[in-house]
Amino acid sequence: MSKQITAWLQAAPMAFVLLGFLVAPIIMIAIVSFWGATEYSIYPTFQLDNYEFLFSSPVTYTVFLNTFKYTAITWIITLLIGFSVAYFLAFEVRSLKWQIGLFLLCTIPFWTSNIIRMISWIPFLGRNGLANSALISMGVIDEPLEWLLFSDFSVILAFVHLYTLFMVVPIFNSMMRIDRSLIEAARDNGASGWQTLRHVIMPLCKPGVMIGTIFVTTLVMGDFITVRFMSGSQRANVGRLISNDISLLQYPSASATAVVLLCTVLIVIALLLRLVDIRKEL
Amino acid sequence: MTINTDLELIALTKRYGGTVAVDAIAHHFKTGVYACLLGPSGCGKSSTLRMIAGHESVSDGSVVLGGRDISHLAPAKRGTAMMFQNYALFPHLSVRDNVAFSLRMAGEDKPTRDKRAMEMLELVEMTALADRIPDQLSGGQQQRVALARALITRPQVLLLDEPLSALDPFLRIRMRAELKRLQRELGISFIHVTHGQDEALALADEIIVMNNAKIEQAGPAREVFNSPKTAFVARFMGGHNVLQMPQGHIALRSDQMRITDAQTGRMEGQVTAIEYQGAHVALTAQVAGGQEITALLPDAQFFDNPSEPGQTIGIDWEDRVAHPVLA
Amino acid sequence: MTINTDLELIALTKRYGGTVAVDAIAHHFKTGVYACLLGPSGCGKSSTLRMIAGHESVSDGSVVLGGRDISHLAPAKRGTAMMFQNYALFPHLSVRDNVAFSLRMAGEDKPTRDKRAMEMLELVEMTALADRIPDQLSGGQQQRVALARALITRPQVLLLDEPLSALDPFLRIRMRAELKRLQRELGISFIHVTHGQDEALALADEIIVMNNAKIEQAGPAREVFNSPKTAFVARFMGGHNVLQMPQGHIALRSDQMRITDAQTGRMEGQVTAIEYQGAHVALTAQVAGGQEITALLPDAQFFDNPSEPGQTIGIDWEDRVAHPVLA
Amino acid sequence: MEKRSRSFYILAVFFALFVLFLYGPVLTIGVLSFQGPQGGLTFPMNGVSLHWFRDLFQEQAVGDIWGSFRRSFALGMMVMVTTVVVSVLGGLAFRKRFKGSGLLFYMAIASLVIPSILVSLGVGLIFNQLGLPVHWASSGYGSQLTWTLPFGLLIMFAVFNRFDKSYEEAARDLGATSWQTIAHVVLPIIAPSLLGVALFGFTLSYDEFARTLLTSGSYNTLPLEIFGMTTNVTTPVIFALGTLTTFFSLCVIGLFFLAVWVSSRRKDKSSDAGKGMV
Amino acid sequence: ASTLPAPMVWGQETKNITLRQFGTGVSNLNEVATKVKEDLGINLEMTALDTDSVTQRAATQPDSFDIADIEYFVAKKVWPTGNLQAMDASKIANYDKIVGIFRNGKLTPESTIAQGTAPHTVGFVDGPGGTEFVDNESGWMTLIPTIYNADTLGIRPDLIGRPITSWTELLNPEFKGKASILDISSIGIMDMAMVCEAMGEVTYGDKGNMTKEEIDKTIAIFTEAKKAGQFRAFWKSFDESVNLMASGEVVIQSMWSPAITAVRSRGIPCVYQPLKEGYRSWGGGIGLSASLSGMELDAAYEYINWYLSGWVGGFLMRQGYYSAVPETSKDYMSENEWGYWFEGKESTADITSPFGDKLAGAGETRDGGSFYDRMGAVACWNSVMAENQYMVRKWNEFIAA
Ligand SMILES: Nc1ncnc2c1ncn2[C@@H]1O[C@H](COP(=O)(O)OP(=O)(O)OP(=O)(O)O)[C@@H](O)[C@H]1O
Ligand SMILES: Nc1ncnc2c1ncn2[C@@H]1O[C@H](COP(=O)(O)OP(=O)(O)OP(=O)(O)O)[C@@H](O)[C@H]1O
Ligand SMILES: [Mg+2]
Ligand SMILES: [Mg+2]
Repeated sequence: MSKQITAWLQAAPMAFVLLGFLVAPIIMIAIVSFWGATEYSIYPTFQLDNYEFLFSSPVTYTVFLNTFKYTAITWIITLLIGFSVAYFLAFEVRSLKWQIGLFLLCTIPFWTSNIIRMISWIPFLGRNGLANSALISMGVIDEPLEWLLFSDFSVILAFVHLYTLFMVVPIFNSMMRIDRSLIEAARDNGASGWQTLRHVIMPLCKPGVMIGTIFVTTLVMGDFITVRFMSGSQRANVGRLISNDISLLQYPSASATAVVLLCTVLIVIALLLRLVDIRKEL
Repeated sequence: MTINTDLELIALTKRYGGTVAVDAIAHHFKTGVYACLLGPSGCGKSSTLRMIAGHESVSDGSVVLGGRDISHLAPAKRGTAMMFQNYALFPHLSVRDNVAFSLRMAGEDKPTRDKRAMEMLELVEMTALADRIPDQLSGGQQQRVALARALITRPQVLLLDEPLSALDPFLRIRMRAELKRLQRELGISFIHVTHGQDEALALADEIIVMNNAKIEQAGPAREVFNSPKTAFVARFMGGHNVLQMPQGHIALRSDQMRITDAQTGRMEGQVTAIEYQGAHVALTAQVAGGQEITALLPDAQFFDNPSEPGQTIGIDWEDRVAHPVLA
Repeated sequence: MTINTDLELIALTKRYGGTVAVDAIAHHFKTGVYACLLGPSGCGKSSTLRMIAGHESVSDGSVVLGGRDISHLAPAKRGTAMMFQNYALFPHLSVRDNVAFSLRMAGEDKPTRDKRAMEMLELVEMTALADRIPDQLSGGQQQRVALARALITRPQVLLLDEPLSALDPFLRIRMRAELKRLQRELGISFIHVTHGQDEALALADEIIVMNNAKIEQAGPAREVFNSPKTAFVARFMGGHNVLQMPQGHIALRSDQMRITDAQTGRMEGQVTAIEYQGAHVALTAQVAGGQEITALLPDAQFFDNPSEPGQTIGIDWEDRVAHPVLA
Repeated sequence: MEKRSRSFYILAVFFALFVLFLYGPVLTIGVLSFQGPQGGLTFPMNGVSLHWFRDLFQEQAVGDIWGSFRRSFALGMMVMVTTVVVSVLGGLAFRKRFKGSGLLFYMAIASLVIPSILVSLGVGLIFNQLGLPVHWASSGYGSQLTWTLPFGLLIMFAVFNRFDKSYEEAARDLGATSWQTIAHVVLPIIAPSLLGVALFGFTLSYDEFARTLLTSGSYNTLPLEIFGMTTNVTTPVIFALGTLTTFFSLCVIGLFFLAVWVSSRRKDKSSDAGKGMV
Repeated sequence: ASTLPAPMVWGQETKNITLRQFGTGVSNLNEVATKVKEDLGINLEMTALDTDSVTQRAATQPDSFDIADIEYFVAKKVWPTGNLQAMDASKIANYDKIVGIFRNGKLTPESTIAQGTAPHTVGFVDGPGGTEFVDNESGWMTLIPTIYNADTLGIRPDLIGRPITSWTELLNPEFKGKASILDISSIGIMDMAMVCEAMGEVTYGDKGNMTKEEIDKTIAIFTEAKKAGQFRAFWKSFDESVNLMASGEVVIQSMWSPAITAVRSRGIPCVYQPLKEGYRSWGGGIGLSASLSGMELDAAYEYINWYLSGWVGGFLMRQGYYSAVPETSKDYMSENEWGYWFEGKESTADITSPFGDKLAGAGETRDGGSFYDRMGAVACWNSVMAENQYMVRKWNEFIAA
């Protein structure tokens, strides 16, 4: 069939790029994870040392646990914020012009360099930063709050700051697709605002929530730089483990960690994808 | 029912910013009436209905049901229920749960809810499909579910916004018979918005014709069809010719026109179109002054003496059928 | 025209995987005919039309136009043109450019294109709006542009898939008159898909009623309406009662039924519904055996002697109007 | 005006706080970038001046801001064009059923969810093992595509889900070949969405850090340069740079909306539309 | 007030050759590129990276550079990859004037060689294609020393308010939540060792080449401190350390001398605190890519000779680093500057950085004293140890703990 061939030709560039820059690298990582390394180079061999070390080290477990902790907390917070913001935009703001305007307002910071957005928290949260000075001058506290910066708090704050938008957009999209008459029908049937939210809007936003969840989960799980900057290098997640190994030229060990991380992420995503058909939701 | 559930609209007004969608209309719907709001697109029908339902705030005037001003109550507190144009069934809930929704909101327990919902579904003959979700239903079935869901709240007035427009012509005719039957059985008022005059005629005890945010004419269906007050109503109700005569406008029912030989009728005209309609043939002719007149002839009569486009014919009518209307 | 542009469908079949959408239908469309394909949703009308147009491959059988088998030609090579349901006007092109599109594809230079496009627009009286883009046009205007765009390819057969369904009822009636006029002026065949029998009756020289992927009956409009061959056709064309009698099924036109006093008609029945239709009243009664009969009575006649639901009446008809049909 | 419910006000306040939260840091650095010549990276302000902006345009002690800006811009453009072209082709392909479409789709999804450092690592390793030099315009470019293409493809899905097939059929009916159909009908109709894909592609690339980290070779892109600056620069010049890049992003978005606005203006310039006749 | 020598005339045949150099931001300064263009006509393309990235690029991307500006201990990792070529000492004009540390390990004939990867141990190979380091002046150099320094703890005297004399203070609970070290394992472990040794908790055979047990013990002590909240943050870059100190987040941390200068240039009191246990030292040098040949190679030698001829040295020394050939740099510094930076004398006028920032007023002396005081008290050098991989893993555990 020539239609098939046309389709293949059209899909070819995409397939080519993905094969070359996604599949091949992953295979490479998988292969290298069995290689050995010296101080300065890697050499092909087949050994399970990297995995052995990975699975025998208590650090691996702490760090994976820590990664999940960050993911879960960030997910919950971004979900709550994202849902509320999307709800406000979709249902409380009535004119389309305002909806679009306010939505864009939310997306603008997204176009600024992530690193700059991240480090700009530091002068704000520091011991003598804006937040502490303000609180002290208001008399709320006497001593500067230490946990504002270089703590789990600041890490999660930065995650939330960076990634909430990824939750807002798909939920907003789902909400905008809810037929307004469903809300009216619910009200007509005596549902209170809260009941409408609980019984109509929430179930119907599920796909948006899922897509947002996929984004936030993968972004947080794969992060390595936010944790470093915002915890003052005091905390670690899997991404940092990998990037540390990379910077010390321990590619095989980095690869082994990467393979485990990749599997974890893919399992999580596969579970999420069972709950939503992305192609239908676009 | 002896309790008063009359619905009164008093100088009801809706403004959207600068535009007046509904302009101080007043009407009294008697208990148990089947009323149709009829009018062209954008005339304010939906706005009126939605103000009654409570889904749109009242800009001015009030809505009184059973002597109680309900203008500012929550939709569910009004004693009205609404059936939406596209039915607005909750896509994530089964038919049964859709119907039971209001009971669930009111905190009824599940057995009670299900029992009442099944009763309602029986009324609309949908018990067999109670476990399906709306996507798995045809348009007509969806409509019945929507009806059941609206009726389970035991409203005194049921509001329907173009309930039949999403259906195909066949289903439309079947469902309108069902609506009518149901209304008669329940004895409550139905207020039904439509822009099809055939639908309004078929269903309504009372037709309210709206135009430009105002009520143009209201009355029993026959009265509105037979004695349109204005040229607009005559044209909109269809089946009428509106002619500009020296003494003013008159409306003439097409089926009361007679075709004669040229030069023997009141008017002379040239046939411009012939449209076969099954039992009838609509013959359109252009008369002096460029006005068009349509005559609806029984098919047998037409085909006994067929005319062709271009032919000159005479058109005649009896004096008693001419009906003066306002321009 | 003396050249043969007859269109023949020979055992034309369309299968989608396992389902047969069009089942070996055969029909011969004469040059210059206005044919309507009529049938319920999903019966295969669109599939048939799209196979003729070349937008759907033929699973079996063939399409022959003017003696030439066109079944496997590209759409533009067939001598057919198609007008789409929603008109499919290119939103980014002006009216003129839309109409001139096929010339542009063929590599005509701009002055020629524009000249020819303006000629076509003149035909549909749209020259004034040649510079607008489709979004700035009303439904009726869009339809005219779509017509002009289809006709500029000088097709021998114009195919229209539910061309009027996107219009509101008023416009629909005006536009169908225009379609008819245009077809008569051009003298080419129009094949028009619809599921409204009123539309088919009003427009068609020939009606092809389809059901379940097959042609149920084909013939001149009056013949199909007056002499339905099957119960399905009788019911689908409307205005008929189909009764099961000992000797088989018969079709009776509703407007040929007479209401008499109880016990004086051929049958006895209980009134179940009365539907006012303006110039007529449709009275439905249930007769023995649970069958329903509808009588279409002139309003004056009905209201002279009105009946109520529940009342018992007699129903009568003349022998010559009874019409045997296949079940 | 309509009365607003209480929830509106509560949520409005919440929304305002959210916006403040989003903008707070950006504003902080915006303010700090106007530090006086003696000012540091943190509060308090040490005078107000344009010193650091001026400084930005002079040669820095280390690095090459403007060179990296030019590279990032060029890379952004390359990625943008490729993304648009490849996603449109991909979108077109996915409209037909073809063998392997499911696989390709899941590959795209995987590409979207895979932690970016893995792409960086993998691509770096491959180039390394093949003995190819890594360069922002080869390996860096490819790595970024693994991020922008899935986005582009998903947008194209959304676009084609809403694209009415009858436009194409009409074109074919009117004698257009497949390529003519695409060139004269499909592309112009989806053009506004393509602009969106382009904007997305550009900004995603322009801001991408992790995927370029191990794949950009000897020359830094702007995000890498900024990252480098966080390790080498102790003056508010980095904030000035942040302010300026934000401003630049805003200009790009502004231009985009201007384009949309102008094209929509052109559409309804004779806006006594449709009514009247018929 | 300096007596600048007449500009040297350099060969012009290398004009318009482009050399790609990378290194950390410490020495990869654009001023150098501008100046070399001016003097030699060579286009020097500078890329500044962080310490880890520098190692990585030198080891893995031999084609991405012509000149690598790396630390000596990194050479231990990089040299075996064959990415660099040995340099002929005879082509280095000022070879003989290079400080002894880089030639035989001795600052003065009587000094003892400190622990760790002392520069001279990785400074020479046995021949042009040599792969093994030799510890004599073989005439084939791996790196040409550029800058070096001795690091110690930096403190905020205003926030501490008492004298600090020992490395042990880093773990003093008094500074809970206000201490920091750097998160570059190879350097951090040395700081840790200095502390542990000073505390008497661990005695090392060779701090620059610890055993597994020594590593375990050292890391354990610090892990405990970390869990107890001793540290505010770890820093990985120059800038981070400056910001941590300047903003008052941290009052005591291991720090680089110019970073202290940077804090001070903002008017914030900060002291480079000489400690009784001595300094931890590091040195950087320039290496040539193995692929460099012909005209480019000549240009590179010319660049190196220029580098050692004084201008760069002066430029770096005025920021607080030391130059490999201090004598030549003297010509490019005023007497006051030479006295302050090198001789540890009281300044006679304001000391400003090459960028014009005021670093010290008249009458101040440099922390730690003269060149010989400082470089003479080096306790160990940054190093790569035999158990490096083990150490790195333990370090990761420490960070993740
Ligand atoms: N939310 C709104 N904001 C502004 N104007 C509105 C709004 N809703 C309706 N209108 C305007 O009010 C007028 C009446 O609208 P309404 O929906 O009541 O008409 P309708 O009779 O129901 O028409 P249709 O038959 O098309 O449904 C129209 O001119 C419409 O444009
Ligand atoms: N692309 C397709 N794939 C599979 N089945 C199809 C496809 N197109 C149509 N069908 C099926 O073929 C049958 C005939 O469809 P067709 O569109 O021809 O009906 P139709 O008479 O035009 O109906 P309607 O009045 O609803 O437009 C239907 O059962 C339909 O479900
Ligand atoms: Mg309406
Ligand atoms: Mg169809």
